[in-house]
Amino acid sequence: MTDLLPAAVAHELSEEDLLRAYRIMRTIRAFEDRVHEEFATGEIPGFVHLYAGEEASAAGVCAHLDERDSIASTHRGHGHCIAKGVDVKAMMAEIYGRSTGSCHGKGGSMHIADLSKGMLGANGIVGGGPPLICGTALAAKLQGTGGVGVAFFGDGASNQGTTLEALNLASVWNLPAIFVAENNGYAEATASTWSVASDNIADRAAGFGMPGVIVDGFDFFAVYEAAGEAVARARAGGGPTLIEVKFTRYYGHFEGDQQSYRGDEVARARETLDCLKRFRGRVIETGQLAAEQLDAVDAEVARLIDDAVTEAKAAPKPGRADLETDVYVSY
Amino acid sequence: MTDLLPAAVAHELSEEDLLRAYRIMRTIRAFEDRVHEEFATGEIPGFVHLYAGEEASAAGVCAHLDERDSIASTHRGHGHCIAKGVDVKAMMAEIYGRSTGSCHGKGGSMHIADLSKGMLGANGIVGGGPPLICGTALAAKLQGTGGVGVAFFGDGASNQGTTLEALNLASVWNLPAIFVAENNGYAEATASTWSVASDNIADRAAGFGMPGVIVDGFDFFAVYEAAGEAVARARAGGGPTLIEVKFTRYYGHFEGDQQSYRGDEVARARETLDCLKRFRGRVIETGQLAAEQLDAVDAEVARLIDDAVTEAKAAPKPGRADLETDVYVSY
Amino acid sequence: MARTISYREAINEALALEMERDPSVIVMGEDNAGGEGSPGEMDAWGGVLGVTKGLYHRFPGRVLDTPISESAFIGAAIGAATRGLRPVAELMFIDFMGVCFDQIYNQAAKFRYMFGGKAVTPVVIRTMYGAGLRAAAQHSQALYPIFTHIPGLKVVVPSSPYEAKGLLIQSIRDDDPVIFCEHKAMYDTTGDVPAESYTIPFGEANVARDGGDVTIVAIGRMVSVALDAASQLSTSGIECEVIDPRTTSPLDADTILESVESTGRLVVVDESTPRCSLARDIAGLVAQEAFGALRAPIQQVTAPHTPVPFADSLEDLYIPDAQRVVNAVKTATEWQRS
Amino acid sequence: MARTISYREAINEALALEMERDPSVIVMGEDNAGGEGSPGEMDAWGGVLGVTKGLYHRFPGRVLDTPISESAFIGAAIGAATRGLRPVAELMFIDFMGVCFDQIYNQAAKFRYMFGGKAVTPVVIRTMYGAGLRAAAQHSQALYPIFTHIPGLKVVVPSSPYEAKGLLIQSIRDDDPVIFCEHKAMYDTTGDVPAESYTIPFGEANVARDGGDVTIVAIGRMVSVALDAASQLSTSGIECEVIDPRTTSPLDADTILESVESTGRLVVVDESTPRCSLARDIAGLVAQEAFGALRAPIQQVTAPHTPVPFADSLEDLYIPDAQRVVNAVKTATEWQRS
Ligand SMILES: Cc1ncc(C[n+]2csc(CCOP(=O)(O)OP(=O)(O)O)c2C)c(N)n1
Ligand SMILES: Cc1ncc(C[n+]2csc(CCOP(=O)(O)OP(=O)(O)O)c2C)c(N)n1
Ligand SMILES: [Mg+2]
Ligand SMILES: [Mg+2]
Repeated sequence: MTDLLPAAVAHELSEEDLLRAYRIMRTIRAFEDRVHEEFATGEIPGFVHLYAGEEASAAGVCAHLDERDSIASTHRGHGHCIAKGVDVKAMMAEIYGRSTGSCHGKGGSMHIADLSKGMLGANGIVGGGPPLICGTALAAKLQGTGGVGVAFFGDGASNQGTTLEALNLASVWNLPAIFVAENNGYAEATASTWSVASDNIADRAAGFGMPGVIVDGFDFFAVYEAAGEAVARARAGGGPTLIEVKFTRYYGHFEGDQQSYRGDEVARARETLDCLKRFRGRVIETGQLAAEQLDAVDAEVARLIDDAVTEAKAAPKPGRADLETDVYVSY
Repeated sequence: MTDLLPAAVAHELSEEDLLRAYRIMRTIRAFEDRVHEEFATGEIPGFVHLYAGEEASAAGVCAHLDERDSIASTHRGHGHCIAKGVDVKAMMAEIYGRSTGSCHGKGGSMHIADLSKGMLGANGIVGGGPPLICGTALAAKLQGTGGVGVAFFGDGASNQGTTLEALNLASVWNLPAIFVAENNGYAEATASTWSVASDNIADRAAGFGMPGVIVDGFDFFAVYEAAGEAVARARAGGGPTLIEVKFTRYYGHFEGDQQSYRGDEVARARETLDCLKRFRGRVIETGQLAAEQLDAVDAEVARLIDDAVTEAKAAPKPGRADLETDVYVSY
Repeated sequence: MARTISYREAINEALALEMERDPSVIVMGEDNAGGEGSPGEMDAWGGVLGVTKGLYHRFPGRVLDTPISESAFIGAAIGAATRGLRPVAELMFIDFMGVCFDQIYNQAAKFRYMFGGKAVTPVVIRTMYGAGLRAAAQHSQALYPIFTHIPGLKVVVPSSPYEAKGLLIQSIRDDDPVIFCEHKAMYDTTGDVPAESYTIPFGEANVARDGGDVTIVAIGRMVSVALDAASQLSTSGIECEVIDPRTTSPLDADTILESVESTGRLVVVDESTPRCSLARDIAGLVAQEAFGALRAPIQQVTAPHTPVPFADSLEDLYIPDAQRVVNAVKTATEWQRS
Repeated sequence: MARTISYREAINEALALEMERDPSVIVMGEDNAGGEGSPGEMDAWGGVLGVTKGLYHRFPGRVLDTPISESAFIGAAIGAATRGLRPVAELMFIDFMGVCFDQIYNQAAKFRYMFGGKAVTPVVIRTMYGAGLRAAAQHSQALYPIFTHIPGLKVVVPSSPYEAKGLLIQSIRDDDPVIFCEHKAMYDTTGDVPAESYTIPFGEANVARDGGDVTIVAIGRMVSVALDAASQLSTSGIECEVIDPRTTSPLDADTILESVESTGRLVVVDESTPRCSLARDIAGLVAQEAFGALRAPIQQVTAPHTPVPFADSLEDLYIPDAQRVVNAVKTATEWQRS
């Protein structure tokens, strides 16, 4: 298990790659900030878990994926969906429970999915995704597509038996799978330093016969580099990898969480560690992108999110005719 | 995780301790050999998993336990029962499904238990025991009895999520628990070298924040020494330990197994590694016990097993009046 | 002396009273206190919906937070129960039973029988069930029929703050494993609850309303739905007897059968999906045991055979409501042998 | 061309035929081959009771053994099914569902609905159920009522070698998640089975015996028990119609209701424990949908509300037998309105 990686890979990325990565992170941030505001107005139903602050993980990992590849997400799934290319307007409509949503309003925030994009869904069950990814990775292996499966899961999920079993199975079957442990410091109100008995989640990799890596989750390039190695190894038949991504979530566990269990880490993170700020600083400093280009992305994304919310609110809700459909293919 | 321990502890044990340890191992061996013979006659119903060859594990660990302590066993539970002091005649009667059995014939080989002895039962569910032991260890801790809980489980069970969760919980709660991974090389017809992705099960300990130890399971003294350290640490509030005991089972997975998946390891083990042979050799060599003393134990145990079988066969079976009792304390 | 308190407060009070009374009672679950290892305050949550709030500071060392390892900590509660403690473990949402069910039905539920009557396992598993909070398919299920199916378990489904307090105290004192199902949409429901400690025995239904025309058996939150329907029907001259079994296992068959003997008509209202549900269970029981008294088909009002939808527009259609109960009662009263 | 083969052989043949036909079909489970990593031979077991024997060598790379990690490999089968494979995963004993149920009912069963109809998950979970082998409380349960309760699952319970082959081929070709329940005491039961490939549609009951006096609905192994009872009763002039639903979800309600319309009497025979069982489910259905035709109480013959006992003397009393069915039928025919 290696230590925090240096992120010296910015140069590897083309201008286009960099702009795409930035656009994805900005879109996630803008989406989540807006959902946070809208939720406060009482217009969004149910439980909503926001990904703001963690953008570099979804963006850095998914930058290596294509249509052969699949991902499984968590209850905190908006960022993974956006990074894997799920339509942002359909996502917003889904969160509002509209029939124009990704799941026709039947799933909501915790179940947004787009299988056509290889996005197997946000998941309301902690630890629900890793076993599924053993299966998508197995399919890719048997079909010889060269595809990989990526399971995103949290520090809390790293204590769920389903996750631990999946790590072992992926090694035993030598699957092209990547396990991304998003350690944002908390599972609800419980610190990962308390609930994870080892110093790092990555320390568990050795017990399941795979490499374990730790990366700075606020640094897109660090995540990008570690994920690149893992994906390349998986595609080459080298088996699974466990990547622990360390960072902090900016909002509460879910919308409405008073967060009295927290210290001031969010303020500090937003100020000094923020993945978008660091990305901007880095690429401008290296001269790979100009501030104007990035500002243009910001403006474009802001319009997209505005439109998404406006259209979602205007969209129809599913009705009685939809209640009992979509349970089976045939029954 | 330390390496195979030397077994230089014979001298620590009194003559009485040594005789007790030998008697337990001999009783287990004689019990299992006899059940093997009787099963072949077709008189014993159901699935029966024999512990022969593994005696040093149950005996070496339980030598450190008393009435404050509890153990959880597996489907291969006869040895753990005997080592924890469950009545041998009641056990035999249970295996025959008689009302004089430990469980009045309602449980059978896979569910022999004696809670009054702190024996929480053989368990038909692989990985069923470790979570329960977190609970008995928690009770001992909160009640301040100084007691410990010991979970015996197999190499196959080390891949079951329930087992892995229990390891983490025991560390997080700093429980007086000992996890004894009995690695007999196989889970049914599957080799542990294939199903356990790490080199050793003990390698998993670090990922759950506890010490991991590997011992030669054919050497009573090696098991005794490792268990002694773990039990002492647990009683002193030092938390859990994972002990991997390596050896081979002498019979098939269950009675009736043709074992075409195996090599000749059993013949070699019986010849050169057998725990009873080595124990005898060691204590006679050190002069701590005389051959006559050990032979006397053998003879005594042989009579006990004969009587147990005779009495079991003669005992009545439970009847209609027993079918619907013992489901609830009150209903 | 009764005061008006919420279902949440009634449950919290029951836990506090039993922890006061019996040092062997402990509470455990994910964030039942909240804040372990965190820089901020402890007891930050008191459970995801605040049900266990305050117990952590009141009962030092007896409220245990857990990792997200339901098999391990539910199993731990069960193991501890065999060694003299009376743990109350929280399975946050009943929907999560799928990651820990083995410990509940193969271990706790079967110990006593498998071990020939020698085990006593006084564990309580508190868990949230039910639809209505737009929590979607994996956080809104009823699932109590699955627990009711298992011999060795007792299953409690309190329909009001009064029932919640008395039944939870009984659950904690009971020597068998108990699954205590709290409806998540009822935590803010208020009602009169005595301040002192009291128990409600298992297997004794509550006749929530008297009436001679139709018997309505309703489970958990459906009791209030049935009572709404009954008062609407009363204005049109149909008097319903509303029976709340309070525990689905054991089930008070006698009270149900006696009522049907006098009314001749039965409607069962159950929030769970229909197949192998409580509705089917009770209808099947009555069709064998009180057939002679039945004068109309047994009407069953349940959720549809679908997962719980997210959209409010769909979830409102999914949950049985008073109108559907009214229609079922009318179908029963208007039915004619053709 | 039909030959007489065993239930075990029929299942093995169905798997082989579909693996021949469709390269996307794979098989996985604990020791479905047996011998991984071992010094001896591969395919040493072919499943704990030999059901998958031979497939490993015939279909290289398509029979996967697994660690004892049911959540991981059942989940893997489900994940693979969403990506174009048609996995047949073996949950060795249905009793083990408790360690992997979440993947089955919260994942596979709900994908299609939660994702707005966009998921297709053609996974088959083969599993052994039932009492009779002295396997005791954790290896002898029926439990299919629990799966039947879950929307999104299809549940198959074959009663003979013929049904086993045709229903398993249908299960593998079906695009929804299927729980295929094999009775472990029937593997050596033989019957006539066509050599060629054929399917039996879901939701279509088989009328195993015609008769006008009483309708008997029996599940899985209970079909043969019901047929025994029916032939005994026939000698005393009572003719029973024996219905085998073949799939409990979907359930062929029409065939059951039509039969009851003509006989007016129903006996349900179900090996599971009684609460929220298939017996209660079918009785409850009929009490609502065919009440007008019923001329006697619906008799339900099930196991008692207890775990499965080990002792042969007790297990033989536990399992419903022909005598109990005969008594139930007589109770139904002799019943008089008092
Ligand atoms: C099996 C299961 N147990 C508990 C929960 C309730 N729950 C939802 S999110 C959560 C915390 C998850 O923490 P983590 O895995 O670190 O993810 P994060 O929320 O930090 O992104 C819990 C306990 C659940 N959804 N599923
Ligand atoms: C949850 C569960 N899965 C599968 C089984 C079937 N089974 C019984 S014993 C066994 C092998 C166990 O291997 P191991 O843990 O190494 O113990 P050993 O038999 O070698 O003592 C299996 C797969 C079970 N009883 N429970
Ligand atoms: Mg977290
Ligand atoms: Mg083993």
